[in-house]
Amino acid sequence: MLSITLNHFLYLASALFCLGIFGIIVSRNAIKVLLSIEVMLAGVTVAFVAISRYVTPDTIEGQIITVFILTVAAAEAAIGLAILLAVYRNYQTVDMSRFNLLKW
Amino acid sequence: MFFSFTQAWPLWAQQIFYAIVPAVLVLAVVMTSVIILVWYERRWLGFLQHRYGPNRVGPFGLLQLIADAVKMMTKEDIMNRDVHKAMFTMAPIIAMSAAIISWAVIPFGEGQIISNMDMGIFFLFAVAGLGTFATIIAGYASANKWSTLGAMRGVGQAISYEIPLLFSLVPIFLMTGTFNLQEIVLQQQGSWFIWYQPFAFIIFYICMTAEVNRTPFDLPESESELVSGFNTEYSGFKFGGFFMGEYIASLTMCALITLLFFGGWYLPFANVPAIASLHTGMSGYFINPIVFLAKTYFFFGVTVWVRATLPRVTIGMLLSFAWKVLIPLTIVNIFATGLVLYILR
Amino acid sequence: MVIDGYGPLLGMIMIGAVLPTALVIFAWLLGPKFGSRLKETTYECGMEPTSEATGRFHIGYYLYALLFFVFEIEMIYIFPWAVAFHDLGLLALIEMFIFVTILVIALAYAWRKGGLQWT
Amino acid sequence: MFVNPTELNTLSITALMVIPLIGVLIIALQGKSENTKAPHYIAAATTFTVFVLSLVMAFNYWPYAGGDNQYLFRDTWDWVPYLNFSYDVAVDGLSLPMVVLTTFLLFICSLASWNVGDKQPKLYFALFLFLETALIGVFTSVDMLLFFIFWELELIPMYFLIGIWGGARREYASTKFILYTVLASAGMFISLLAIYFLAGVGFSYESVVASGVLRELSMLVQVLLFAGFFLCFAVKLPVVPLHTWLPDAHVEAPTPVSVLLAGVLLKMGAYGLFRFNFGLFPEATQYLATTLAVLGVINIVYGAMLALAQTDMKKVIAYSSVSHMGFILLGLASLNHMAFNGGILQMFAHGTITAMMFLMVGVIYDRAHTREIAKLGGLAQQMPMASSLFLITSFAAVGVPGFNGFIAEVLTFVGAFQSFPVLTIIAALGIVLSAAYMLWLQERVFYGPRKAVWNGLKDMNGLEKFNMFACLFVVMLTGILPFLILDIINPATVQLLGLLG
Amino acid sequence: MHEKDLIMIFPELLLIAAIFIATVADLFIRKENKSAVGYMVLLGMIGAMAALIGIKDYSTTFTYAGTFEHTGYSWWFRIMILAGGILTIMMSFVYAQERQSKPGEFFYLIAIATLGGMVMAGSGNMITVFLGLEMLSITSYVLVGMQREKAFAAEASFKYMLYGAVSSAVMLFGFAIIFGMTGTLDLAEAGAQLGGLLQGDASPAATMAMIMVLGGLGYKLAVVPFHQWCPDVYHGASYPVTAFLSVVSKIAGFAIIIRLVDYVFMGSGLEALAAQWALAFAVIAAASMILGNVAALPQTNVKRLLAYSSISHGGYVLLGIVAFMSLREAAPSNIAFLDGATSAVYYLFGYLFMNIGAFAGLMHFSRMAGSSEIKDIAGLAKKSPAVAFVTASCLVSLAGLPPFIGFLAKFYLFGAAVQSGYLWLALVGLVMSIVSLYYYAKVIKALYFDEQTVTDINTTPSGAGVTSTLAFSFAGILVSMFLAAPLIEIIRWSMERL
Repeated sequence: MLSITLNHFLYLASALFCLGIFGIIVSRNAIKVLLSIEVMLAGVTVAFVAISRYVTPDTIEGQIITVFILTVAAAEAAIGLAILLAVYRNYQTVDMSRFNLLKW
Repeated sequence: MFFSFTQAWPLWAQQIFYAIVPAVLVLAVVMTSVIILVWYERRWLGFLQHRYGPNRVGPFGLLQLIADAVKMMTKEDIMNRDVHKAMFTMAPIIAMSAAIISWAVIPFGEGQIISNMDMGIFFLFAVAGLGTFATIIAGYASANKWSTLGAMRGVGQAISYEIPLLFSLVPIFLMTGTFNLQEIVLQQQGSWFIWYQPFAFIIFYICMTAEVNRTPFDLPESESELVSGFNTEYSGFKFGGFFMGEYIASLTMCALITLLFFGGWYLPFANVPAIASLHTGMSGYFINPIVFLAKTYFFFGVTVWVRATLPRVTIGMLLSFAWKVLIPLTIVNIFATGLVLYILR
Repeated sequence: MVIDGYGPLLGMIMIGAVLPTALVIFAWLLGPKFGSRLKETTYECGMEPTSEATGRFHIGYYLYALLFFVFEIEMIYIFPWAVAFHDLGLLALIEMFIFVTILVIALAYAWRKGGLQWT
Repeated sequence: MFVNPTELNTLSITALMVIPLIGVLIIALQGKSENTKAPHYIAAATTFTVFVLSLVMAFNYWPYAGGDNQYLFRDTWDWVPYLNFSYDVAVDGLSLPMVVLTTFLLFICSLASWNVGDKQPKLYFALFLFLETALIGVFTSVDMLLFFIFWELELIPMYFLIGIWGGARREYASTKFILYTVLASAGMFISLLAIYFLAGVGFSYESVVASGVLRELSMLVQVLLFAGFFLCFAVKLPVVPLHTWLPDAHVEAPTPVSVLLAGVLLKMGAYGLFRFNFGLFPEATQYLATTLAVLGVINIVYGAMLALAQTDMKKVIAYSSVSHMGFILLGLASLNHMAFNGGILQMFAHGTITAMMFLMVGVIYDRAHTREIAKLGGLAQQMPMASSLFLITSFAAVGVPGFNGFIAEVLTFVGAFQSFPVLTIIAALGIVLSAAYMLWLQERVFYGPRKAVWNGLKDMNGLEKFNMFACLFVVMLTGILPFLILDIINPATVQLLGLLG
Repeated sequence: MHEKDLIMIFPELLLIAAIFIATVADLFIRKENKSAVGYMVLLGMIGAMAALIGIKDYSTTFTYAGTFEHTGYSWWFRIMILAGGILTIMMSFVYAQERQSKPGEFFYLIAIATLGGMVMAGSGNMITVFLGLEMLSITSYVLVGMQREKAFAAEASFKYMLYGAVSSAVMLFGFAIIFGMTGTLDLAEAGAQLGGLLQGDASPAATMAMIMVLGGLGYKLAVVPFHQWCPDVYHGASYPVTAFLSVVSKIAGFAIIIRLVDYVFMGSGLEALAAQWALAFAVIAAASMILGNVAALPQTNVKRLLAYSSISHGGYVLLGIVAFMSLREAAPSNIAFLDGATSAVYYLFGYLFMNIGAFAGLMHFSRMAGSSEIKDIAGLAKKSPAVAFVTASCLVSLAGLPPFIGFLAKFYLFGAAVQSGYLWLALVGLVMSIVSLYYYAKVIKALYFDEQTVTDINTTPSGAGVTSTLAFSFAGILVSMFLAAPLIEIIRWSMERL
């Protein structure tokens, strides 16, 4: 039968995480960057849940932190979008290469 | 057991059998129900409005839907040139799939359920929530401002009413201590939860109506303002997908009302041994689904009745009603229930 | 992990996904294909389409979405609490009360600041 | 009036430092009256009180000068025990003259600031009094970290005093001053850290010397540590290649600040050298004595020659300070009893004499608004009193008998001759040169044809006369009765010589 | 959990209550009276501070299933963070009234961020670390961008948000790896196992996890490889927020880092490992000090200048951590034992006051001149001498000159570094302190020496808030110098209960 081990989940988690980082690096669209951050967090979540299930089946610490990560990710996304809205009002664009008032 | 004859089969065959047969059975019931319900709605609406409704095709117009279905399947599939083709095609499929899959956790009777998972209601709402994606994808992909606006309305409405909808169920969970729908119904053998939670029921009912975009909350497709809302650009079976998805979703919600507040497959006074025995054994296999479906159809009828009675509201009224009235009420209800339960314990 | 006991569910999901797809494809095969330039224009009650489809929307949608976000996420705390309520004491009720109070304050904030006003 | 110092809790050094801070507080707390003379009076009263107290302290110290207990009037408080760092102040024979000199000059300068302080008087006098605290702290710290703290602390008011009330290039001068000093004090800081970890007895000068750990180190390490301290003190002193901040600071600073700069701040360098370098590293001192002497002679001759070439009165005096500090360095480097006494007496003498000189320059600049020697001339007829006082000052600076400079120079030269005969003869050239530039200055400024431009100049006013005569009194008193100071210094030098072997 | 255990989070509960009340009250208070919200929050914070001091010796250590701990260490860090919050609130009254469209929110968001910092300092579990961090960060994003109509603020806020979100995701992934390797989220337990893992066969994965966690926290500290956001965000944000970020965020970050270092590297048999990592920390510290100080030299904007200076101060504190890691046994008995952690925390305590004081003072002058360029605040010392005096004192203290705490704290740090064998690091620190004097002097010079350039200055007083912030800062930098012994006593007491 189909047998899935911890490693499969960790590969998935790492892949999601790296995909997120990749997205942040390559995209110039601020919304895409926000989405990429969510993808990174999704990777983290997968890792935590899988580890919780396989490594510590007796405790639910991994699931608990996952719930918190989800919550915080939601809050962060909400705030991020709100800030982006403010940025958009000032710049009329979501292209990150145009956010150049400050020097970086 | 019904399927005891499979025990002699090899394992892989059993697995495939168990994977497919219950699903097909449920699907058959659901699809048939939709066909029946569309006719039922139109006739019932006709009656309420002092007109006939469909009455030409077949006896009492019973075959009207077959005719409609044939027409839908053979219409030309038009897509305007600005649409996002993949997303445009995906939307109705998602709408229908989401509606169908949510039936995986709905019990027709004790043990008559595809997946008796502990997180039943969570699963149901998670899957049903995908329908919202269908709406927004359809609106966005259509490249039509009425569609987009309709989709925005649809989503705004769906998410606003999702909160009181879920909050209104929390007292039920407080009482039952489980998310498993079958478990919840089993606890109602003695008395239905409607007696304990009338407020929760009323709120749930209102929210449910809004959630599935039925009148008086059918703003996403309000004809006078938005042509046909998010599905303006759809034709043929792609429109049919939304149409069927919506009816299945309504049915799901009616089923939920039945399961959560009206004792599911139990007849009244099911704690009386004579009636209780009806629900067990071989007779239960037939009586349970019949009672369940009968109740569900009844509540569907109630929604049609509401549709025929009330006018459509505006979007502002709709949304502020959810946030300013329903949510505070549900929260009060939660803590009242919690406190009472704590005192009674 | 061997997937066990979820077989029927998997079947339901598969059928639920395959059936609509099949129907859409089937309808596409059955239906006639005339096509014309006029048919492919965006439908705006027979008029020539005006302006972009994805313009700006009422800010209210956005505010409601944000509020929804918050409440929907809080749901994942309230639901387990509700289910486990039988095993928990009064303290849990009070804690949840505090928790929900924060939510209510958020709602009150949005209300008072006019976030729920649809003008 | 004379009390046994061991029982003398009422007379403490801390009190000397706290009184000016109380003055600062009073100045800070008195309303918004920007233009009254209140800060002037408060500052004068405070500095006078401190001066009197320091005199009382000196008189009380005197009978016990030769006693076993070297550090008297000691205040200690375990400040940071984890670092073995304590607040530990005391006076011995070496620091007492410096303390008296400081309090005296501060008092004189607070009077001399009568006009300077009119621009933001509150800030001026607050910084001024703060400076007094820091300076007393520098001269009385037994704990080396405390010494360092006061050393750095003195920079802050000085920076502002030059930077706000200075001349045209004040920012340049003050920045140069602070950067030179801070960079150099990093050297001391590093040596301090090294001593802390090598000796491991904390920061107390006394206990480090007593532990004798430093003397067991290899000569290289000793010399390096010596160099760290020396770098810091050499900038302050100033030793010739590091002296360039001094003319700038002197020229830009207002008169009273110049007085303090030359009269007290330069002495800090010499004092530090004598106390810490010599006390902590006797071997290295002996090893490097010749080098120090050579540096001293270069200072004397180079400073004097540059003084001859200046066209600005203040610069002449600034370079004369460089020259005179060379005498001190030579005296200290000679490592014998007489030269030590001479060197320390020279510190006191130069402090008072150079104060007189800068005060005189201030008098002239106040009236003529220029310090260009070429523009001045024939002032003796307009300002006879100033002329004669300047002449007396010149004599004092040159080392005419009867003034304390004479005693100091004689002792230094006689002592130095025993150690470095050749160098001393070269250094004697400095005396000749100093006579030359002082008398030349006198001649160019006060004599010669009377210039019509300066006709309206008034002679010195009462306050200026008081300042000058007060200084002159001290100079002549210690010139005629040098034992007043030598009796106090002598035990300290004897003890240090014992340390040097 | 016991009801009794709630006492140990009583300060936090008090603060939460104050925030609730302020939030609700804010909805009904008219715009011109919004200071009342600030007073409520301030009162709550002072109450929390009193409660915190009251529970100093409260014996129970853990609550909420071990996620929140009340040890001497967390106690002291919570005090520092709360003090930072109180000072920030006090200095923001005038700012919030004049420049903020939403002054009420401004106050309680600072309180929430402070609460986040306190949770971070008290966390005994990765969950709480994460929650505290995010509570602090998310509110900070909002605070930075609160002047929405200003493009500067919005851009700074967005950049800060991106950095923060990515960093916390990276940190979480590090946590996930650690969780996978050790099977626990408890900091102490996981740390203890991680020490062994870093040496064993699994060292690459463990090292990576450690780097990810430290990197994620590093952005809070703004030490060198993670510092890019700092000048921009400081430039775009308002003065009180900048002060808050540079102090409270930093202290909260160090609260976790010091504890992590202690748990992971201080086990027996890990000397070689700790030495390796200490070297890495030392390089970061040196880079921070050098880059921060050198890059600050050419700055013309006060906030950017202080941003770079704050980067360098992060480096100084890391120097103490380096000493902490390398100094494993007490030095020769005749020397007082220079404890690296104590020196780092002592420095942080001083930094708290001197930095907030400097920001408050410069806020006052920038407000006067209507600009935060150095050339525009020139000559304003005459207009408000007392503020100028305190500002100059704080800057002098930042430069490490006596008689303020900056000197003694730096001395302590350098001493600890030398004792632990990092002579070169101490020398770098020393040289960089001298370099820093140049740019701090530049600001002082502008205030005092230069002629006033801006003609239409705003002469309305900055109010009691700024005045009392300055008074407290001045008292702080002075008292923490003169009462160093009892202070260090307390810090050592708390460090022993790490």
